[in-house]
Amino acid sequence: MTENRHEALGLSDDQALDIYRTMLLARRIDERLWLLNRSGKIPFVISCQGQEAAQVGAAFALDRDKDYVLPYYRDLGVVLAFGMTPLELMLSNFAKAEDPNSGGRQMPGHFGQKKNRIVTGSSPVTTQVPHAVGIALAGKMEKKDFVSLVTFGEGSSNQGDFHEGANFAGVQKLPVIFMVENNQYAISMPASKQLACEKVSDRAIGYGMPGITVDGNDPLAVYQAVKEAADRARRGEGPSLVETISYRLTPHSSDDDDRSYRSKEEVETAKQKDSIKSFSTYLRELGVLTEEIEDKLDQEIRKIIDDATDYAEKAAYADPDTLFKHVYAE
Amino acid sequence: MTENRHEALGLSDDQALDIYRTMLLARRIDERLWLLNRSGKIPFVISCQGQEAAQVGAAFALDRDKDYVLPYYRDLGVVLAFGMTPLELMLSNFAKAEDPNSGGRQMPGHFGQKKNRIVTGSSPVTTQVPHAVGIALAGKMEKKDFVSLVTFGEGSSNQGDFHEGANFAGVQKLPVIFMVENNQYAISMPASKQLACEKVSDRAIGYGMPGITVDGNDPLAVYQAVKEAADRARRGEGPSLVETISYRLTPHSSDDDDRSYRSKEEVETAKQKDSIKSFSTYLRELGVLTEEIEDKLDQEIRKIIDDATDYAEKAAYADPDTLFKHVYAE
Amino acid sequence: MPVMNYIQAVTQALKEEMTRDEKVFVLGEDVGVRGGVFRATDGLYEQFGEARVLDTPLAESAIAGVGIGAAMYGMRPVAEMQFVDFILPAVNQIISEAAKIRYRSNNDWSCPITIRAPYGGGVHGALYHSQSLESIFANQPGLKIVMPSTPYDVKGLLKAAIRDDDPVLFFEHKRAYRLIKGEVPTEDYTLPIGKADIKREGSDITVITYGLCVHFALQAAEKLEAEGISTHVLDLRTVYPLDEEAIIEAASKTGKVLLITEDNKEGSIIGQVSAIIAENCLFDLDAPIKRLAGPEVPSMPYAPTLEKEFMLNPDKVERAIRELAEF
Amino acid sequence: MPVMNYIQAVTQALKEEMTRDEKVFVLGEDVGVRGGVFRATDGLYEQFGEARVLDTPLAESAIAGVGIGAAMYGMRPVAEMQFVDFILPAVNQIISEAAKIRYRSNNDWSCPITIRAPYGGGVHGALYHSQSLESIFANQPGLKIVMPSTPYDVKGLLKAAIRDDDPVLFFEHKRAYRLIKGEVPTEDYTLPIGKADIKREGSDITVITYGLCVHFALQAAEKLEAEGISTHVLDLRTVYPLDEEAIIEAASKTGKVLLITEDNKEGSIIGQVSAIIAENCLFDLDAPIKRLAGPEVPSMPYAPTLEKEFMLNPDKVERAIRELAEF
Ligand SMILES: Cc1ncc(C[n+]2csc(CCOP(=O)(O)OP(=O)(O)O)c2C)c(N)n1
Ligand SMILES: Cc1ncc(C[n+]2csc(CCOP(=O)(O)OP(=O)(O)O)c2C)c(N)n1
Ligand SMILES: [Mg+2]
Ligand SMILES: [Mg+2]
Repeated sequence: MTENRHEALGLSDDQALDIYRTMLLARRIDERLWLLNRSGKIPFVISCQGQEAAQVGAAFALDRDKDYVLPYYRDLGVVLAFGMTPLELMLSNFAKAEDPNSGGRQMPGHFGQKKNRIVTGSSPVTTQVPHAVGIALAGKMEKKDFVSLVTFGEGSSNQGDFHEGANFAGVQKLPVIFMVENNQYAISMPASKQLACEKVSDRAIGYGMPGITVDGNDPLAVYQAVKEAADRARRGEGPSLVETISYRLTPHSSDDDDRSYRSKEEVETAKQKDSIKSFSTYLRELGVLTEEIEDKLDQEIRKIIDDATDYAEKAAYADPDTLFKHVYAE
Repeated sequence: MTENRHEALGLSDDQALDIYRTMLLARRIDERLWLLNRSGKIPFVISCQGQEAAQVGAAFALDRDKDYVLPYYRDLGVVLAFGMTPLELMLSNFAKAEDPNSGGRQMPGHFGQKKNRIVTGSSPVTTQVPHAVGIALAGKMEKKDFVSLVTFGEGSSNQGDFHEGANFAGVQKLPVIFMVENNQYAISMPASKQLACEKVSDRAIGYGMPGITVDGNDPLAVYQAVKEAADRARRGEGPSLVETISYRLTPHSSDDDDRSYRSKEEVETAKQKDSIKSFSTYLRELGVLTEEIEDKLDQEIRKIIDDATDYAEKAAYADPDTLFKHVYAE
Repeated sequence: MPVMNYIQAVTQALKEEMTRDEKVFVLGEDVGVRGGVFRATDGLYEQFGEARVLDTPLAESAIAGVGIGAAMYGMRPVAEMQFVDFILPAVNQIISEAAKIRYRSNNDWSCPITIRAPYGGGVHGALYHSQSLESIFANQPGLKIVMPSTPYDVKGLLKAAIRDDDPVLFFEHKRAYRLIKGEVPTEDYTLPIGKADIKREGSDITVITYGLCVHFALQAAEKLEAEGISTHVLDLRTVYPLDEEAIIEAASKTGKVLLITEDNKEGSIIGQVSAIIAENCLFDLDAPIKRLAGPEVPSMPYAPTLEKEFMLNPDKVERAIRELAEF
Repeated sequence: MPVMNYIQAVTQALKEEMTRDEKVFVLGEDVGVRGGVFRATDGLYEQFGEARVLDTPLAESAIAGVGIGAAMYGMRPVAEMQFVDFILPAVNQIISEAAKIRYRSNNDWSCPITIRAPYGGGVHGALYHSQSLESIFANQPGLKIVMPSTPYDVKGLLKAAIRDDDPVLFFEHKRAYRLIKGEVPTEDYTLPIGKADIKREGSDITVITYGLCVHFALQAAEKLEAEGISTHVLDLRTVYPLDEEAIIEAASKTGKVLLITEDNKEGSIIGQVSAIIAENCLFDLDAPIKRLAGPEVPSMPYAPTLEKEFMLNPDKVERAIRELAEF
């Protein structure tokens, strides 16, 4: 019999189902984006596919009314969980004026929404790491008890900003969670050409913080690791490094052709471990999810996405005159 | 009875004495520089005092006819061992035209001398780390069997360039030795405010290389660690991280007043472990060093330094017209 | 002569130089197996092997810094920054190190590295895949910055950069990669770094520019010819240090000067060009020195309306030339 | 009004702002217990405690980046770079992040950080403790760069920088720290960022400059007064974005313009100033726009002969003004 793991973690059936729903929503939005791209309606997609479990598991382990997240471009699952709506995401993908992330100024995947404490991000990787540390520092100075979660790829963990930010947080014992979403590729480069360490979490000791590597296809394992890290952080015990292992199921982006550097078989094998399937199976085995619920979910999600797409497609682009706005405070 | 440790390492009595002589020479030059500074003859000093054992022990563990060193500003002991003469060092300190490091263009401590494979360095800390990796890469490409040794302070190990360089070397398994001269301060900041890790060598695992921490006041311990690292490197097994623990016996530089951030007692306590004394004692106990040899050494060194100082003081500054030279190849 | 596009000229130059000199090697993110995200290094991995076409970890300061180390040793590294926007983590290595190695060592050491990077907009790249960042480096003696406009210049200048004994930044307009085609000799040739090139002779208006804007200027000139406005087009090619002589000559020739850059105006290369003219041939001028540039906003947005508003194009150039002609 | 030196004005501005607003805090290397290597933060640690006067690890990208994060949250960090030369590892954080946060988020987020750094030569600092690096940042909309010349301006502008809702780079001339003294009101005041200031009225020659060179110009002007040459001195104070109006007015006033910077010439701030003049008031000019600057070498050497040759001084300025007067 399947063990009820979510209960052991203090998660109700509803919460577990909510995790699943958010993962599925992220996946379906992402799939729709590819369709829109391939039919010429949006110029660019960068995917979360394969990392939904890690993203949603992590986000649910936080206090979504209080904590800060500094997501990277794949973190559709994180921002959905933190309150960005599918419509807002579609507006961003269509680069429309109403996009709350940037008003259509940034590429999709460059998240930011102050009201949900989703901190604005850029393209150069890993710059968000010290920002997360600065936000945690500010929280500590103001005696708040929020934590900040910052995510990035395993390739990006080789940037100087990771090292400098992690060390700063370690010295100051700040409430930050560094989460490496190790999807085993940085564009064309397999992790073995990026990293000489066995695990990215091996780097934690160098910053005086605990490091842990968990299965990124298991939202509950990620939930648990991030929950523990958040608890530590709130207790004033400092930062943690969490590494989630999964696989990038799509090419790097819609501009990439991954057949030049990895085999179809490899991708197919990885798909066997798809968290959407495995978590669905888990929930079904426990009776939390049923055929009926799944159907309803599918319909509901399809409608949400259809509506969002329709609206976003028809929405207006920013007026050319707005180009000159918001360089400085007005 | 004192155990003969140098013999066990394959070092003859003469070699052991040579290590001592080089350490002593470095110390005496450094002391002279302070006198010259305090009497207004040279504008700036930055010291090796307290790190001579680590520097000379490391240099002697290399092949000084073949290997490359990328020293940092305190590495008087390294460059002496690699063939820079006391006269050349004095010329640099007086900023005279004949200074082989820079023709008087750079501050003292900015070493560089191509014929001795001492790679030119700058002031921004840690930039030399990736250079050492690049030199090792070039050697590997050309199927040479030299290694490169790069040194830097523990404070500097927090710069991104350390992380990026070390990881690059780890992935490519390059023959580089990263040596952190941990003197427990970065200007006014004690190591505890710089580092959250217990040892800087804890960072090695994050780059897939061995890391070791040794007593930086013991030239033989450092010799052994660096020798092993060099052997590994030459066998194609990749880089190593060596941390040497000692204490900065002087203020950060002649511009610093260390009484504002550490106690006299702390400095006095550290002086008890001065490697010049302890290695002298060791060699005397073994009969390798005698009163007579020590006296001769003292005289010899004093004369060398006197002569170098005289010459350097009288030597010419670079002609103002040379300011415009060597911006590009001519 | 075969016709090829701009990026093919990059690849050919690399291939020829790697064949000619064993010390030449390529390093960067995804440059090996993948052949580069724009495919500038296409085929090099297959031909020269992974030791000389090095896929590096994602760390630009190391890419520059490791390259600098290898160059100091005596190699001829060609480092690729995937987008010029991502050169910024390597600024310290480039300005503190590469630019100053010869000078600070009093000529004992040198640093013959080439750093290539695609720059420029008009490709839906948004803020961080569209920038022109040359002016960040254009105040650093010791560096040279080459920004070619045609496949012919690309091949000749990239080969010259690789053979240069000092560090060269080589910025390629990514919109030009597949848009701009031209004749490129199959044989070996180099072009002089530091020399501007007259891309069109004319007598009424002098346009001085570089990169993709050279083509905008040529297209506008073509159209204006019909109206009887004769435009002289000087392509800077090397934007640092500037070719003062050629600038002075071109400005004096017509007395009416339009300077163009895709970068935003203040602090851009063309400000320097203007200062040279204002200092050296003020009394030859018949009109104020005009500048046409991107707007003063941080970078080019993603939305097509905004990108279009930002980018220069032949029409905007044509208008500016006509205005100046009518002055 | 009390007389104090330039660095005391820095300290006083910091102290007053930290007292006024709890969100203001200081971070950097050795700024705490040590009070800064130049002692700019002297006494702050004692007064405000280590939480608000933060000694950071030796890592400039983190100092900037952590500051930026805190600023996005709503704090008012004042980050110190120990020397402007060491700001280079932080260029990516400053240009990719601080400068673009408001714009890229369409005004949702902002980044009110101040980054202070001592710059400039004449202190035996050699290549890496003497540079003027402002022009690296002077092409980045979203940033402001302030470089004051007097203690009065230091206090008023540093307070304005800290209260500014956008990132401000605040560069202090390290030779001025103890050399330049002046009256500074004890009360609270700010000066407008973006506004140049006439430091001396004159009618024959206009000198436009900033930082320590303002004093060289004033000294030279004083001497030349006796010879009947009347010099107008405009202090830019904010070098990015430039105060175009004030520049145009000052240049038009005399028709003979000398631009001065301690930086090397090509690519420096004064090139932009020249371009503004050449574009806007060409026909008011009676002489070419002259530039006086450091030589085109990577940085200032250590040897006194070489440092002297590099540095500007009142004599060199005087000669240049006289030459222009005689034109
Ligand atoms: C500083 C910088 N260099 C290069 C790039 C181009 N780039 C975008 S994503 C990427 C790979 C990132 O790999 P990883 O960190 O593993 O994240 P993943 O895409 O695999 O999720 C690269 C090289 C960039 N965005 N920023
Ligand atoms: C990038 C950079 N930032 C700041 C400085 C100023 N600085 C010079 S030495 C130093 C402390 C270095 O400490 P550590 O690395 O421990 O070496 P140590 O001086 O103790 O030998 C600092 C902050 C510098 N040279 N480079
Ligand atoms: Mg990855
Ligand atoms: Mg130290």
